[in-house]
Amino acid sequence: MSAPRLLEIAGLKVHFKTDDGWVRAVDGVDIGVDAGETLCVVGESGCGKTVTAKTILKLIDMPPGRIVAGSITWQGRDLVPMTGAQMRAIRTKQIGFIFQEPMTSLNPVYTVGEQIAEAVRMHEGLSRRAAMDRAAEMLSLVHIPNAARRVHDYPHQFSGGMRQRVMIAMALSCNPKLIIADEPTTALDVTIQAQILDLMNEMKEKLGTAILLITHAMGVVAETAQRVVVMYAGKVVEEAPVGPLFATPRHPYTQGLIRSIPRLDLAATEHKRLEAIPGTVPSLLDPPPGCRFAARCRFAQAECRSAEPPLRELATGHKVACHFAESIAA
Amino acid sequence: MAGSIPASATASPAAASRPRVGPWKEAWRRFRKHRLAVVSAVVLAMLVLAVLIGPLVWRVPIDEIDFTARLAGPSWEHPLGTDDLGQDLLARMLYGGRISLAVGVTAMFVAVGLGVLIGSIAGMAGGKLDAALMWVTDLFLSLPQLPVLLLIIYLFRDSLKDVVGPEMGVFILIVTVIGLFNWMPVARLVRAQFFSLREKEFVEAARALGASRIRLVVRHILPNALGPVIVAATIDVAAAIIAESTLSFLGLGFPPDIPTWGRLLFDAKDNLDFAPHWALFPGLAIFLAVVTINFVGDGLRDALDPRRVQ
Amino acid sequence: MTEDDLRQMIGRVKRGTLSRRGFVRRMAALGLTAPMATQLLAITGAAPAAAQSVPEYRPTRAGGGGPLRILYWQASTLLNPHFAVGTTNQDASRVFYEPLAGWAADGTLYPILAAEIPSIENRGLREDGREVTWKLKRGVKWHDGQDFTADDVVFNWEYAKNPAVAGVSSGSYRDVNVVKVDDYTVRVEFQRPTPFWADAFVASRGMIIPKHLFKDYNGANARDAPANLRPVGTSAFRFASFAPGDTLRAERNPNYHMPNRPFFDTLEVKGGGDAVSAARAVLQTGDYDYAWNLQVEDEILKRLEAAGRGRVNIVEGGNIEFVQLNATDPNREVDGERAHISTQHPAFRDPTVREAMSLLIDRNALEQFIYGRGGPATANFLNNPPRFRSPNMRWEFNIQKANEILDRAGWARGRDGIRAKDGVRLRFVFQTSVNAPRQRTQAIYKQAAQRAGIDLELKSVTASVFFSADVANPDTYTKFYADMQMYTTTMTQADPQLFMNQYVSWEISARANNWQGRNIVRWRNEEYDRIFREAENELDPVKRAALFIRMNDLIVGSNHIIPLVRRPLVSASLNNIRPVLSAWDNTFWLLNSWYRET
Amino acid sequence: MTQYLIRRLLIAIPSLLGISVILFTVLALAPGDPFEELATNPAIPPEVRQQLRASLGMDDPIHIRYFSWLAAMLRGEWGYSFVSRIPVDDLILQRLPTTIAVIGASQVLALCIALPVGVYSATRPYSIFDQIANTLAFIGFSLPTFFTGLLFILFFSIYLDWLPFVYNANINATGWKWWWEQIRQSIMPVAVLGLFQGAAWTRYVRSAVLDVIRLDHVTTARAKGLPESRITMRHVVRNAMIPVVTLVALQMPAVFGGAIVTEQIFRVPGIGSLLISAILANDTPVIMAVTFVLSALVIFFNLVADILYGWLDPRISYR
Repeated sequence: MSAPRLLEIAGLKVHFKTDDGWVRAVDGVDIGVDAGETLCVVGESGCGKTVTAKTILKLIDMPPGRIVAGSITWQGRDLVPMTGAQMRAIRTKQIGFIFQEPMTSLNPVYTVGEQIAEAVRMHEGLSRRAAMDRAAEMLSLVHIPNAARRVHDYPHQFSGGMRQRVMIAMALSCNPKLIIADEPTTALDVTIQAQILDLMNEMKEKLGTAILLITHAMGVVAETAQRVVVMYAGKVVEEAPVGPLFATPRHPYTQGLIRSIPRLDLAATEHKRLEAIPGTVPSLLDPPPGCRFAARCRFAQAECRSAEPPLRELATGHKVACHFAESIAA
Repeated sequence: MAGSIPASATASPAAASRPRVGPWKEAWRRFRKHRLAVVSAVVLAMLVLAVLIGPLVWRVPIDEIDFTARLAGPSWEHPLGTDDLGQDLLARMLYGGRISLAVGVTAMFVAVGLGVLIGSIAGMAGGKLDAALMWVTDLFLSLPQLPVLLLIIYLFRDSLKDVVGPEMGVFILIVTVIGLFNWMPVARLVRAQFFSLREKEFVEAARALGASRIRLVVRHILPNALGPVIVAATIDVAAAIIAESTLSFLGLGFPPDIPTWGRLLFDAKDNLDFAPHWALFPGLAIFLAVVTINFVGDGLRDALDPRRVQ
Repeated sequence: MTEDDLRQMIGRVKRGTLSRRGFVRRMAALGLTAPMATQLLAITGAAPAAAQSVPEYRPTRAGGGGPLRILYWQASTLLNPHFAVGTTNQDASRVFYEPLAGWAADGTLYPILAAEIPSIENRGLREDGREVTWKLKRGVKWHDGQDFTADDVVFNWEYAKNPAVAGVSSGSYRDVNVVKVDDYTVRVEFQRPTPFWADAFVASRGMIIPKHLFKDYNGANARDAPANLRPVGTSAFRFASFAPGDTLRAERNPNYHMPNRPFFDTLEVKGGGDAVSAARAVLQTGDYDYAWNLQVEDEILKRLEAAGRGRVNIVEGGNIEFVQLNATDPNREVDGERAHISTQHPAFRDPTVREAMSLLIDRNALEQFIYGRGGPATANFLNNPPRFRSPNMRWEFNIQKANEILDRAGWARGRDGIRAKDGVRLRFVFQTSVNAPRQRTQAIYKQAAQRAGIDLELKSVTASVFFSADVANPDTYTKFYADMQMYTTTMTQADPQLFMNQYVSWEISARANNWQGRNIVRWRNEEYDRIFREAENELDPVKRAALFIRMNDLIVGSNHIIPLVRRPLVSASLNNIRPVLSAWDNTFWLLNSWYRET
Repeated sequence: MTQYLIRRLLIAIPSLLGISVILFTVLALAPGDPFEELATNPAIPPEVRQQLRASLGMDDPIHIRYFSWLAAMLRGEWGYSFVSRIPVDDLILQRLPTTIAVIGASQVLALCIALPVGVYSATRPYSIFDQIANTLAFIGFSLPTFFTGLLFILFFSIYLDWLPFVYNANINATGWKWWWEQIRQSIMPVAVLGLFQGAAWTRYVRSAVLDVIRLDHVTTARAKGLPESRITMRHVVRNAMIPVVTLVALQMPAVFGGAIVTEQIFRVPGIGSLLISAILANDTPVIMAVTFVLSALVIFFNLVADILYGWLDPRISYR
């Protein structure tokens, strides 16, 4: 890889102390994001995707959380050892964050304009008036009607979808290079989801912002991603451009995911029951040795249960963490 | 867009790694973690035990006047010393403690009972009834406790005395009055809980399932309102014990020969600088009872309030 | 001591062969009180009391004494002497108003606004005791500069006796007639020979208020007079400020009518709190110079005195703490009235039971462990003035004897240990007001009674409820809806006439007189009634003293009244304060002569 | 908004009337007599007391007495105290400054303790500071005020002899000497009440802040790169203040009512001790006036609490 990537997470391990011991939520994750790219991280809930995302901006509570190992290099600088002050200069200024729950992510006692202006004034030192104008601009940018007036409204005067637009406006307010969106559409109903995803793509085109999208919906992945990373039980099991991932999924777990998507086109003709992946996610308290998907993998061999499969690059940009990836047919 | 991945539909038997933990076991586990609450629970238990068993073990009569042993400090013969009539303080503390604690707990039940009743009615009914009940609450908030107490004692003491005897008669009177003046905060609390819980989805869901109003209140809303009510209850016990001692401060409480902790403290306050033991022990007893009850309350609230995060 | 011995001694005083003090001391030994003895001398023409009856006033000039700070645990609420209900309000009024004369501690009359004390010699006093003529001091000014004349004195008489004013001092002025002789002389005429003539215009009920400020308020609007809260008097201190229920402040009266007085520049009387903290504020921390009426266990006072900053003053008086055994039955209702006069107490009608009750109270323990110097034990109801104190009464504490007489009288012990006879159980309700020493006394009495097979149920009632006159309230002491009760009755005059009317039959408290009667124990005795009437007109002091002694023996002998301890006035003052105190008058009766020893 | 206000005030009137009726009947039935000392003094003829009670209309039937009181009240005359014949409003106004000074100062002290300690310990849950603060808070409001009052007097006034324990309403010094004396004599009552109240409020503030600190919008604020102190003040505390402010507002009438026990121990001539002496003497006009003002304040501050709540939390609208 020539120029240093925008964001390079290498060997990241994040563990949480609970009454029953250390939960190894993220156990050695490598993810890279290039400028202007939309990377999707997909996986079941509890696979560590949200923890990874939040750890980038250190938004997780430490304690009980703790970064055990690994580095998060942002434009050549490692964020992990950074002090609070250094981290603050990056939050929203360089990396924006969109949360999952728009209903509760805005402070009910301040107007939306004030909340956006707060970030702008913090990072760009604008006067109160200029910051409010910027906030109004951002609101109109995210297609909120008569933004100049609504900038003075309170969060409870907006619908769920509108509030997510405000969150997006807030995240983009300082023209960041990367936006991390943690399941931005999960709390919204389907029609609004599409609008939000279109809006984010539009923003990407206009501002050239890279997007790291965390989701568990393969549909969202197909719709927006350029590259995809599949995570399972705290580890990355497959990474590939979106096309090859859907066409030729190498890892049995990815294959299972893709097969379990209800196919509208086939539903009318084949009447097949939906396929589900048997078994449940292993406990992250004391994860089994070897491949963590072994217990649920149809192709699991003895070796899978003993040696941990490394992430191997089978084709350009297409990596898989499975001993027998080559031999498994699509 | 496309369907999202359901968490695996079939839960296999191996999944339940942890033993099925009932809500009460869970509550006990969390309560155990609140160290001070556990310590307090033990101390409280010892206090209650001492007060109940004590008089059987320590057989010195409570009103044995012995002028030779006046205002004696703690000694083997009188572990907690004596008062100005030479009466043994340990015996009086044990006997009086039984009444003080009983007053505290019973008054709390009266207050909490009334409070929950009025609070839930106001909470559920709303509208006119709610306004009327809140007016009654305001009324009691502004009524001075003493004249009402004077009136009630004066009106009912003789009739009660014939029925249940002087000591029990006054006990019922005092508990009723203290209870009558401490239910308002609980009522307000429960009403506020009801207003917020009423809109919650799980209540509407229960209503959708055809739950009757009473069932809704008892099964669904009340348990959730339990946390703050318990805390209020513990504060009420403390307030009741202190109120009883304030009443003896004014000579309105129990007859003079019933040595409740409040009465002992009131009698001892003039000799504080010469016979500090006489005032310190009842004062400490009241403090110990009140602080342990409060800690236990705090522990209970943490244990029973699901939203409470470690 | 016969009548002629007495006359012979008076003669020697006249001839100067026996000093006045010697005569008074002999009279005291005989049982004649100091006040009465001096009155005796006055009637028979011996010279009036000289000024030595009060301690010597050393300061040589008025003022310069700085502040005098006094503490009352009961705050004064009113500054009009004629409405001053309790001693607190009387004392507060006495700071500003003065009577014609006051009672010194040794019972002698001390002239204040009067030029001299009336006596037979200076023709102030008529032989038949039906007239007294007061000569007033000249040149006395009210605080606002007006002259003090006989008109003021006569006005006070009209004001006090006016029923519309409903003044508390009306009792002393109702049946006398006051005539103005000239601007500085006033004559008081009695309907009948009055042995105790020094009542009107004397001491706490004799304070003179200015006519020019009260003449428009001599009626139903008496209570709205502005001067009630901003007094203008003749005393040594002028009004500065008054926060009722809290603090009263006064400053020195520069043109006061007595030389070199007062010593102090300002006076502050603070009220509120309780007796023990008042004692502490003087004896322990020295924040205040004088603390009033310390009804506190002597044990505590002794220990506070140990700090060495101040000392306790004990002044003998007539107040007595005693127990009453109800002569009527409080538990039976006769046409709606309990303790009705027609009923008899089922247990107390048996004299043995009464005698047992008197044997079961350990007065010695009360004096030694509860009241101390503030409560010397006594067997008599009437203890002061000394001449009226009966020598015949004895008290005894003997549980064993009580058990014996009860057994002999057939009061057998039931299974529960309580004695009973013909269905009557010796189980009594014993009530008193809320007050630490009294609660201790109840505890002591209960334990002793238990040992004799008698069960006492103790009851304590808040003072304002116990001493209330509210007709609807069952707990008042005048209703006496209990078997036994205990309280202190006060004797404000140096004469027992009014004090002993508590046991005459026409004063029995009943529904008819709204329970206002003073005979609360409902005890009737023809002989007592007869000799009480006799004493009212008996001029001869010796005979009158004997009558009162007989009355005391009758009531105490019946054991319906069990005197416990005398209650002298107890107060505390800093070591360098020289107060002038008297039990027969207000605390501030001679405030002008208080000073600080520098 | 104003329409809501008018409606609330209109509701207040009947409730005030209702309270006064009930209160008056309670007082009329309760025992006790303002002329207690009159009874014990033998020298005073009984008919004087009869006359006095009649002149003050104390023997008339209750409802007549109530309506005459109400009529006088509406005319602005609050009547005279039976005991001291002083106009009741003078009595109250005279004691108001002391009560507000001492009890008010203790409430301010309580807030100065509760807010910083509560917020600081909530932002560092289960830290050493938090545990110490929490335990001290528990101890603070478990100690009955009259016990701590006695201990303070014993320790500071008697053993160390630093502070006077008799409260003097009108000190005759001037300038700072006056202030110094005023402070010296109020330290103990203010401390006793302030610590007790402060302990109770610290716990309340801590739990209010704890409830807010875990909300999503706080993480949003952190994601905006705001410094921790700014997040705590603008986002956490600002929201947590809503329940706390309403609690403080509801507590205000207690400031007027005074702390009866503390005033008795330190002899502070406040409204509390006036009420006590009036109650024990059954001095109806004084009790009615004080409790009437008290209940008016209770209702007034309920309204203030609701308005504050609405002003602080935009989600509340006034219909």
